[in-house]
Amino acid sequence: MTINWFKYASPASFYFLAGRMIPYFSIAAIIFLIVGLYIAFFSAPTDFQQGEAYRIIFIHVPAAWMSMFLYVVMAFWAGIGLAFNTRLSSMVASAIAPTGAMFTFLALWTGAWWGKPMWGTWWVWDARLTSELILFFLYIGFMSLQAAIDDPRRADKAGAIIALVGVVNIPIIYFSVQWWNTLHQGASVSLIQSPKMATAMLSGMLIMALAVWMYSIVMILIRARLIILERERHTAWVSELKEGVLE
Amino acid sequence: MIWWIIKRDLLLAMRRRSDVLTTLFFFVIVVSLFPLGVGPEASILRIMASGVVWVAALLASMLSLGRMFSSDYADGTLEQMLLSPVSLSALVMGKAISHWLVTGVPLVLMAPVLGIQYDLPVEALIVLTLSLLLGTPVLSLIGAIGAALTLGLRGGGVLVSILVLPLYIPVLIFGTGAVEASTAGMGFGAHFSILGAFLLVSIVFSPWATAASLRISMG
Amino acid sequence: MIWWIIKRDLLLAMRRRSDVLTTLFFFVIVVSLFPLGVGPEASILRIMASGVVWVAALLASMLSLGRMFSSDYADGTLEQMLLSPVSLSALVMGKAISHWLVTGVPLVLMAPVLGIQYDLPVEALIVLTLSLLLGTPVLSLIGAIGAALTLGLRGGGVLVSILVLPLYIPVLIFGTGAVEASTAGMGFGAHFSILGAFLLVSIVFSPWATAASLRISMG
Amino acid sequence: MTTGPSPIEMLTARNLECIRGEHRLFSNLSFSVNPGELMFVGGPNGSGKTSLLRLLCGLSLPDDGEIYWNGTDIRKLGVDYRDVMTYLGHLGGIKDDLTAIENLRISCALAGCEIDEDQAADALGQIGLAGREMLPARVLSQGQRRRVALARLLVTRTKLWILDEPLTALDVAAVELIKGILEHNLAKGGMVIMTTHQELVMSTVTVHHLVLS
Amino acid sequence: MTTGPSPIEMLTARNLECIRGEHRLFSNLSFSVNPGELMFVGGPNGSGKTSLLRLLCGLSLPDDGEIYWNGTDIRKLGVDYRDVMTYLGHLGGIKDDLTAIENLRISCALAGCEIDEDQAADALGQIGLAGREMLPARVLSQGQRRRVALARLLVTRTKLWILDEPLTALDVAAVELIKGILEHNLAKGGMVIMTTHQELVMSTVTVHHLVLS
Ligand code: HEM
Ligand SMILES: Nc1ncnc2c1ncn2[C@@H]1O[C@H](COP(=O)(O)OP(=O)(O)OP(=O)(O)O)[C@@H](O)[C@H]1O
Ligand SMILES: Nc1ncnc2c1ncn2[C@@H]1O[C@H](COP(=O)(O)OP(=O)(O)OP(=O)(O)O)[C@@H](O)[C@H]1O
Ligand SMILES: [Mg+2]
Ligand SMILES: [Mg+2]
Repeated sequence: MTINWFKYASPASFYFLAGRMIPYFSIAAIIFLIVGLYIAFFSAPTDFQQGEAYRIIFIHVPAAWMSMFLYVVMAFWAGIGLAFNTRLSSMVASAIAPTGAMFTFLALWTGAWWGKPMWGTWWVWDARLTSELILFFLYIGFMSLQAAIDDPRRADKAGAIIALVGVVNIPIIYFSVQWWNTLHQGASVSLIQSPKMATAMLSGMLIMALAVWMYSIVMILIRARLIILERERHTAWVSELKEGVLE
Repeated sequence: MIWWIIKRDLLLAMRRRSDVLTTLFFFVIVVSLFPLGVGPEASILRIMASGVVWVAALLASMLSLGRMFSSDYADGTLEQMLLSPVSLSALVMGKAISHWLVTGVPLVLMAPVLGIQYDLPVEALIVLTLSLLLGTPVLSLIGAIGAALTLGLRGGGVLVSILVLPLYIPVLIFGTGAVEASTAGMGFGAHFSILGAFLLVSIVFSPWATAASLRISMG
Repeated sequence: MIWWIIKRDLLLAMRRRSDVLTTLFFFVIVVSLFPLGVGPEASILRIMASGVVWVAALLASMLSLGRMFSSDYADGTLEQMLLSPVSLSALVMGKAISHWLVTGVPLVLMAPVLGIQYDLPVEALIVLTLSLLLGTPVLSLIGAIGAALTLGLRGGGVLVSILVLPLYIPVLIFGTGAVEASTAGMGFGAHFSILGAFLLVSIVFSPWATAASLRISMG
Repeated sequence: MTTGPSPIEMLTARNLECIRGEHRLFSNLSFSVNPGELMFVGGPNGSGKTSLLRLLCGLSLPDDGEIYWNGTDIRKLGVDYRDVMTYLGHLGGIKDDLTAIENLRISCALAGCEIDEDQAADALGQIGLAGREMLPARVLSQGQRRRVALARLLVTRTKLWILDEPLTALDVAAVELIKGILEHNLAKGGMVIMTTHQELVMSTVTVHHLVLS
Repeated sequence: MTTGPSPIEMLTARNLECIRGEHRLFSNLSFSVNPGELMFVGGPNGSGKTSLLRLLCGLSLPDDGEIYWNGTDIRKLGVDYRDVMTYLGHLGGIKDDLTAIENLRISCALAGCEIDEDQAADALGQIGLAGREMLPARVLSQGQRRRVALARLLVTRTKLWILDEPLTALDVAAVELIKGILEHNLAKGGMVIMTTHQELVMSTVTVHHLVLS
């Protein structure tokens, strides 16, 4: 019986913890978003080469960063779930996937939108763009595999394997600009070198990145809560929740 | 009766929602692979575009032929179809229609989006889509014959492609031909009428040939 | 033990002699389709050659993934494999090797012949063949993971392509890259070492990941 | 050889022969089954029971001999024969991905008798699957899958039933149930031809035993 | 919880629970099987017999409870357990395209006991397939296919046999044959756990009946 208690307690306590954390992260997301957008559209100077179009960068770059970062986080939690059979981490991984796919799509879309004025075409088959597209397919693969499996335990584990195998793609995306000579911009923000861009631009981008980050956390927590409710619907605490005992 | 078959096959497809999406993704991925293999020069890509999209559609349609009868064969449903008082040709027609609805229609809808990636002009996009709309049902109908003939043979999945691809080729030639004619500023009406003729002929003959093949395979 | 599996799978393939031939025919037909879709200009064809051959090899390999475990699954052999005292990774390695022998090797042997049709110079032909020799086993090994994960899922045949194609793409890029580098007169050694590295990594990890996936799918 | 429709319906086999590979499974096999009669086809494994049943329902052709329904060769009858006959083979024709209800409704529709959701649920309930109607067949037990296939017998209006080992995987209660269903059909003037390795005692009806060897 | 290898070999299940979908098939199920003992698992269709057998052989995990072989959890034993155990499920693992001999040799090799052509032909002869050894399994009758799968029991040297409805599709003679094979294994100190819907009277050995409901 003691073992059972442990097994079921952790998603339950996470459920309530997440519920308490969501408002704070939402507020942070909104604040960062307002400040970031203000800098992006009013404070940052017009670029002398690219005109106003460059302002897409404030969405494009944070979205692209987030898309890769979320994949790594998703693979990490999925891997933990696979290795230690902790159901909560697998649920978190499943909760991350749609947000990750959304940002990948956003990066692709804003990139394409930006490409039209900059390169004169929506799309080129260059290494970074292609590998970002592969990332999108990896997210889709992860989600459709999980959707195709009815048994959640099996879905978690199968998803974990494909997520882990797909991690090889992340360095390929990141380093693609260095490995192949491409049309796409190289990394201009790096921990080792000092930044090459205007401070206002840089700070706007970083703040937008924070906003996107907070937003992701909020979305993931909300989705994780839904997944927990769905998966634990037969347990005592969920039925108590339904009857309002725990409210 | 034919509705029952269509309804059932669509139900089966919907039961795994991913099923419809996956053919589509296969199509998208194949179309996206070529530029990777060939290199990103836009001028070359534009020439290849209609060919690549058509070949990908053809492969996507062919890939899913395996599923058309094989699961019905393995679980004994096909036996029941042969013994059904309903005409086998009608049943077969139903299966071909649902195959087209599940695999062909999504491809037709997706084609313009992919064409944009290859930087095709708007008129070419429209012609490409229409040519697929006329051509993909032919693929499903012809494919049904091949799928029926190779039923129960090991390696059928690949055998079917040998049988079916030669028959697909005329469709491919006139489908891409229409797009090229329109890009070259010539009329594409002739190509469309030929595709239409293919469609009519295959609607008339394919269910009959498929039914006969099924009876032979099950004999 | 691994020999038993290889022997058995080859025996099964030989029992239907058409099986080996059909993958090959598929490959040949796909490669021959493109000039039909794209048009016969030799200069364009030469640029496309390596890409088309590689994509066709990739599709041929992928197409046959469905068969890798599904028949063993359907008739209960896979259950017996999981319960076998022999290490599952070894069994899986055996299956990947026989998959490569049946689908990969014929492609490698056929590639130079097809390359000639596309008017490739001799050096490019050799590089193309060697790149396939290094690359196709990787396709079989990675494919095994996808095939194991989608086991028993409806629409698995297409689902597997979504899972596996993104992972195939790096192999495709470096495989065609080698040919292009050699045509451009640059060294292709770097491409080959990367392909070799892919091969080593997949030999080490794929049997393990596939065995894990099989246990999950059968759980 | 056809002698025009005879007044009573009956299935007649004349001088059937079946050769598989090197083996002559049976030859000179003649029998007839009249309304209300049940025929058990017995014999050891591999003696040709399944092969005979497949001949009788028209799935394969005899190497010699003819099969008549009401005096007309079944090959000539075609659809008319398939209209009055139900065959259930080793394989159930059950789709893993469809629920029990969907499976039943579709297999009935294929057999030319459409039923609605309630009728299907009713039949499944009668055959002991109450509460499992909405489960996909994949998760059903072996015996439950078999029951889904057999449920068709409850709704079909055909006369002649050809059943290949219908009792496989069924528990004792289900065997009784099927016995009842068969008796009901026979009482209505139907005909049943079936194989089974299990004993099945049916006293109230005319029973033929055809033993292949 | 592991108590080190006990002197006698035995299979012990403690407080097993199995949940499928909304249904709790069984819970708090404990039993043990000693050398020379046979356990029949009975119960109506869908009561969880197959599910239990799959737990016992390690193909799936119980929702609660443990299974011990000689006092060690079978999950920890892994290969060592698979070395002493043979499972035959509903599906025979028979390849349509291979001959009976090839099928038998390969399934034995998979089970870790390699046999040569003569041994295989011998085993197939004993189980009543003399003359059919070289036929592809595709053309064998249902009962003959089943016999090919069961022939493994004649050559395996494992102690613990877990058999899911081994008698399906077999004729009376074959049932007797299998009975003999089981008795032989039990006499040697083996253990058998099996399900069946048919009666099988075994007087000379210790028989447990576990009935699920
Ligand atoms: C569909 C098209 C595009 C895709 C898929 C794409 C993808 C990416 C990705 C994955 C990153 C993050 C990588 C990193 O941080 O190193 C990135 C960053 C960036 N992208 Fe794009 N991009 C696209 C189009 C464009 C266009 C058209 C431009 C502008 C000409 C552009 C400019 C940038 C810049 C400036 C960065 C930030 C690089 C840095 O500072 O690290 N991108 N993009
Ligand atoms: N191509 C062939 N060559 C040799 N023998 C064949 C061939 N095809 C079928 N057979 C034999 O024909 C017989 C077919 O028997 P059938 O399936 O009708 O048996 P059955 O009476 O239904 O047996 P069971 O009780 O096992 O279901 C088998 O003995 C099989 O070995
Ligand atoms: N996902 C699920 N949801 C609901 N019920 C399920 C699910 N999976 C399995 N079941 C039920 O679990 C039971 C599985 O039974 P099992 O196959 O072990 O039966 P059995 O005793 O072997 O029966 P049989 O005699 O028919 O072979 C069935 O009653 C089935 O309906
Ligand atoms: Mg039979
Ligand atoms: Mg069972």
